[in-house]
Amino acid sequence: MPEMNLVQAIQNALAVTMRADPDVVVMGEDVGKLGGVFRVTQGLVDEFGADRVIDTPLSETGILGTAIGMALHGMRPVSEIQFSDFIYPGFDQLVSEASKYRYRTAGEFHVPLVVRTPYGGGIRGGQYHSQSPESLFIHTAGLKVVCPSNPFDAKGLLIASIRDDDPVLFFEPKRVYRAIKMEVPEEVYEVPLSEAKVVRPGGQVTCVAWGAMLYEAYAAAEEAAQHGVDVELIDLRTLWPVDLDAIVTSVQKTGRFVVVHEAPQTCGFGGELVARVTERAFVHLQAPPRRVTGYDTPFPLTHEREYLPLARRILPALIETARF
Amino acid sequence: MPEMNLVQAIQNALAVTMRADPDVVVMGEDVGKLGGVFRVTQGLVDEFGADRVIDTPLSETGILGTAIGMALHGMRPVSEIQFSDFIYPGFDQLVSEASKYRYRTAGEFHVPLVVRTPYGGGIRGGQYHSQSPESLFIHTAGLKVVCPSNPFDAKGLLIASIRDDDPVLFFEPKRVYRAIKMEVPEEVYEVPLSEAKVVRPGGQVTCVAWGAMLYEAYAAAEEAAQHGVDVELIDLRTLWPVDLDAIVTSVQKTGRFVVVHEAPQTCGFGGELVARVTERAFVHLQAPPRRVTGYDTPFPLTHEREYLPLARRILPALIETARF
Amino acid sequence: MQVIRDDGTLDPNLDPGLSVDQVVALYKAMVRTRVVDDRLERLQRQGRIAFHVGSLGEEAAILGAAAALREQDWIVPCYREVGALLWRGYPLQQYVDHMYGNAGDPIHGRQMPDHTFSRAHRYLSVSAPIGTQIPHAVGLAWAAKKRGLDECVAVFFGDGATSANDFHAAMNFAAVFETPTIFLCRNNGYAISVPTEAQTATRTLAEKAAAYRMPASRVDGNDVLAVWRAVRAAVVRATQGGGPTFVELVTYRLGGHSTSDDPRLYRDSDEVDSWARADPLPRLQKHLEHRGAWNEELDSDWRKVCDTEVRECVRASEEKPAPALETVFSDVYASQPAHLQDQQARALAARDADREGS
Amino acid sequence: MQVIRDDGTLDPNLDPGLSVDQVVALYKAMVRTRVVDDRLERLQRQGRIAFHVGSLGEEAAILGAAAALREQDWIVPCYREVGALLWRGYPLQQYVDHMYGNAGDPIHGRQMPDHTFSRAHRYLSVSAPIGTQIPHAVGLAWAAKKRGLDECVAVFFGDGATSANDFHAAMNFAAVFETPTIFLCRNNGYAISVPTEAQTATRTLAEKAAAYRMPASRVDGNDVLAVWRAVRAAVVRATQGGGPTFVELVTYRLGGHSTSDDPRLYRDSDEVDSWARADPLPRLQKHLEHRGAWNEELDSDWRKVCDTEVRECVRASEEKPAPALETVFSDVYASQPAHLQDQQARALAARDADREGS
Ligand SMILES: Cc1ncc(C[n+]2csc(CCOP(=O)(O)OP(=O)(O)O)c2C)c(N)n1
Ligand SMILES: Cc1ncc(C[n+]2csc(CCOP(=O)(O)OP(=O)(O)O)c2C)c(N)n1
Ligand SMILES: [Mg+2]
Ligand SMILES: [Mg+2]
Repeated sequence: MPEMNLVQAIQNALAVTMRADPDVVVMGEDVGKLGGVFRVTQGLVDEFGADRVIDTPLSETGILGTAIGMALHGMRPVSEIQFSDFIYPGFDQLVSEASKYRYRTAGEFHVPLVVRTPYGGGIRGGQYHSQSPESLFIHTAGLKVVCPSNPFDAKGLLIASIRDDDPVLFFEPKRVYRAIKMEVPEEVYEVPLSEAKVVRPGGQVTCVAWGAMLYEAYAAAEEAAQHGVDVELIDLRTLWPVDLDAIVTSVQKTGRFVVVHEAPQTCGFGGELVARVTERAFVHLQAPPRRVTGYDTPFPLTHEREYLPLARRILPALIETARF
Repeated sequence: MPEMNLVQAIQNALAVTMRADPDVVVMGEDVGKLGGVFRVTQGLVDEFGADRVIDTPLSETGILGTAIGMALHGMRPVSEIQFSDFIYPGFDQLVSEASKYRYRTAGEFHVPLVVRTPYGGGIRGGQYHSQSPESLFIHTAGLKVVCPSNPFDAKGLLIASIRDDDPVLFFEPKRVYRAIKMEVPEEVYEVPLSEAKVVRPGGQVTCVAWGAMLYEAYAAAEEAAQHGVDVELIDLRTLWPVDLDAIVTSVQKTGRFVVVHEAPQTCGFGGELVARVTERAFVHLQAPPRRVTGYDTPFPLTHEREYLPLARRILPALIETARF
Repeated sequence: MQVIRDDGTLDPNLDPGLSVDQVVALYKAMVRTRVVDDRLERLQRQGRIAFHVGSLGEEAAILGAAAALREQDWIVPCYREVGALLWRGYPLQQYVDHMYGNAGDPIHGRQMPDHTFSRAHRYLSVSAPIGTQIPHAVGLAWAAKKRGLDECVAVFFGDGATSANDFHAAMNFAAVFETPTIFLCRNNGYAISVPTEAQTATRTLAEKAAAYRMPASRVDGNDVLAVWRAVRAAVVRATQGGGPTFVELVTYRLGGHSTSDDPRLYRDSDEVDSWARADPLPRLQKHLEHRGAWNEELDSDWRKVCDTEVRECVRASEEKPAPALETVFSDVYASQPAHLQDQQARALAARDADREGS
Repeated sequence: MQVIRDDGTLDPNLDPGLSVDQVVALYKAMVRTRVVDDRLERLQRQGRIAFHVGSLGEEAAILGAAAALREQDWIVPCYREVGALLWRGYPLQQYVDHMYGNAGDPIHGRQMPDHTFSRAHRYLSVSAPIGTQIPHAVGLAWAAKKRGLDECVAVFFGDGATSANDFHAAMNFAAVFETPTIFLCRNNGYAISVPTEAQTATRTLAEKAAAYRMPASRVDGNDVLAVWRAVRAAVVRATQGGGPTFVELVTYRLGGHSTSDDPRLYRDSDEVDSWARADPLPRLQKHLEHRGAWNEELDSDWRKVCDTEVRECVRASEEKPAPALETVFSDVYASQPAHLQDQQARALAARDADREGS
């Protein structure tokens, strides 16, 4: 089985899906000859041509709005937004249209659209090349939100997202793009949406993370073990609709809950998970749920490693929660 | 003292501020001759002229983007977005620009902009004339979010918002516009931002609400009293930065917390409040915090009274929480 | 451009050559649309429906365009074009049920009145946000082109929509990718209270097409044959690979923006009166009489037929119950996720508890 | 439009009549900009700074425009116009400190390199999202007009930005409200890898102004005097109440989009070479030599001066520490709210714990 990094796995997922289904097209800024600013679509235009790998004008409204039109006709467009920080000019099309089309036509029309976009910090991108806007889309009924942490999941989740009949926001942890390699099957396979995965079983504290921060949480969990704290780490993989049962089952066992994300804390997804865990597992909670997140400021540059919830900030939260 | 409804109080706040400060202008779709679709700006163009009460082309991007430019010059524009459901085409200007300008210029430039917009359901507006998008803006560092529930607060909060040096989203509960009247002073006065108000003292359950739902929570609280449940009701007034101390102080007393809002539950502001209350007052909590909110669907029409968290849905939550 | 002369004769150089039957059918559809409009307006006044947004005075622009399209072509509506949907055979009863948001409403009372759609009639879904449908029309046409289908897509929008983000993006994409899209701009003089002169500094809206190097035409939108001619020309160009066309339909909104509006606040009656003299219905009627294909008697008979039809539908609609509460929680996703199953269960329980309560 | 002929003489009908000293000053500023650019590019290659976005080949468009503006006029930048800021006297040391995001950076390392601003120099803040600055320029000009000030506002943006929402809204508002705004479109041939021909179906970008009925001109953006002439004309119109102007500056991005780009992936060297022959610096140099105001020796001396200056700044910048961690938590609001006080306290504690740890 070939080894692939995240970029290669996503590229491969696009290629195998496009070979299998002529209705799948890729569109966005610089996705053609350049292969995207992160080279995720590199080579696709050579294999599939400019009609299926489309360099668009500089308009997120156009990239998303016309893709919705294609999807309404029955195609399965995969739109790339160059950085998730730049999704806002097309926000209206996702929040007012893609998310509500099925509902307002009682299923007569639906929007099988995938929006791929790199998110998160750690590449010295500062304010506008580091954001994690997932909670804005989780708040919007009708959208699905996916965020893989590794190449194998990325390929399987992307294929599942493209085949899914509802609009999916597919957030790619740009910090992980070339950071890790693993074996990824050449053939087509799916990793089902809305299934979380326990990546480190443990009994004392439940920790939930996704994307790039999963590795930080993992490192913190390993280090916590040195301090005698046994952490169960869950990779959410799909953020919405969330696999709440997986989280609640774990918390019922551990009685303790820590959630980690890069986005600012306030009205981030972590708050929603804390609320749901508290509602569903109140009697099991032996310590206050904790959030280790980005701060409620714009994303800084020089101090990005202080801003990010890296292992060194997660570790004390795990230990304090375990010892509460 | 004259009696005013919410529309009149806001109109009056705009008039007295515009008389006092030539840098205050009102701009938006149909705010001139028509006086806005809810008549909030009625008469202003006659007193202040079309240069200060500006009917704009149909572009929220333009309404917000050019207002930011005016604010950068030192003016204090008050932009109206006809319905908060239509703020998304201008979302980028608020989230990428207004919110970050002070930070990215270390205070050399700032954006004293107020965005007035009617929000919420209950007027048979269906999917696109009923939304409550406050949490999207609360998640965005650098923005302030205000939501008055009555005419007196509305005038004082709007004046405070216009005088505030940071961008303020001013959400007006359209369902309350003409529903209640109260005495409102003619002169200029401020209701300070970020100060919540206990509108009904009580000892057993802390209930937080704002805007139109405050009345539903109040009705539910009164009815709960019949069942021997004594509710302390807090009107948040400013949603962000929130007066968390007021909430936590109350919860430390009652040990019980219920939050009410119209917006969909998931990643709504209620989840954030539950998380913060749980973090700050865990040891005092004697029951799981409860959220009574809109459902995670688009806003329906025929069944809007079932969708909204009206008193009949709040009451059982209060009683169950008290008796947990 | 004008085809029907004031005396009811046609400009021989511009006559699109429709048969008498075709023109009569068009006229009848325009009258039917207006009769339905009128009835719905009354129902709203009487508080029997919540809202209505009509097409009084714009029937020629809407029906002329609809008639010029082929069966396989798509219509992407703004919100005043139900006449085009009815022209395609959409059941009036279903429309009236939708106006009532009752159990017969195809979308279970999920949207405000006049938010229609029909896949069977190749008519996309009306959405309140201005302009959002325009890029959909481009994507739809682009898909048809990619799939090698002989379809083109006509999208309606107003003068106000030309200021929207989506208009700019859609026009640019259509021109760059040469999609078979027909941009139908109903310039009815107003965006609620804002006159077209305040919406843009240009003298016409057709001028805007120059920014995208898109062919454009500007026609008398109250002259149904002029509209037909311009739109059919655009269809021909689109299907011959000539790409998109912009058509400005110059018309006037004789009524209020919607039943919520009070136009007296922002325009005077003289203006309305002068435009009332350009009402598309009498103009077409005159032409038909000139052709000997119509008269007063036929006219009043047809109006009665239409009025009876709509009254019947109203009666039926008012007997139908509200949609089931469950419909609030379905169709958010292809299948209902756990959190919506929970919320539905709680909503039903609350409703039942309530019933016992009262 | 072209003013400087290939032989270095000026077209007498178009000569804007700048004094030799003025032109020499312009030339020196262009050279200085390029030398600074070049140094920063090397620093990025060496991994000493994270990123740089330069103006190689576009100096005439940027400096010519800056020179044509008056002191009281505002500049609203895209991100390649630091040359214009330096022209106005912004300290080079401060710019280099910003490139390093060190304690000397006016914004404490909060943004990526090249995100400059200065109220003192009437230069708004660079923002990464394409196009968002364009409506700001309109609002700024509108405010100046409302406040009765003799100011106009020039806004820079690229060819790609003409496809953005904000361009459309800004052009429309400027034209409708006749704001003293000058739209400076640097058509440098590419939006990263997308050529202007793929960005729009129009042959020129100036054509787009027609959609707003805005006067437009199109000039050789590598001819600094042609740029000066066109922009000064726009300033005169704006200050005489003539409203906005659109100026297309036809130039070419000789370098990569930024230090993160690899242009070989999407354009061939012949194209670059042919444009290199239209490099604005040699063209102006030739003109100055023709005027007897410049020679090789002066040139190399001046380049040395500029290079030494920037090297000095770099040395100083590299000695400065990182900004204080506290700066992450200030300037979010006018005064720091409780939740940010908490977060700052926790961040400082974590940092200290860490230090002990290691
Ligand atoms: C994005 C957005 N902003 C504002 C509104 C409120 N609104 C509804 S209709 C309308 C005017 C539309 O005018 P026009 O495009 O000319 O269409 P017409 O109603 O005249 O047919 C406005 C401002 C909206 N629906 N969407
Ligand atoms: C809204 C938005 N979308 C995408 C990007 C990514 N991006 C940065 S620069 C750029 C190209 C800009 O091209 P142009 O406007 O011609 O300016 P130039 O760089 O050529 O000066 C793109 C697509 C962005 N910054 N903002
Ligand atoms: Mg109109
Ligand atoms: Mg460019």
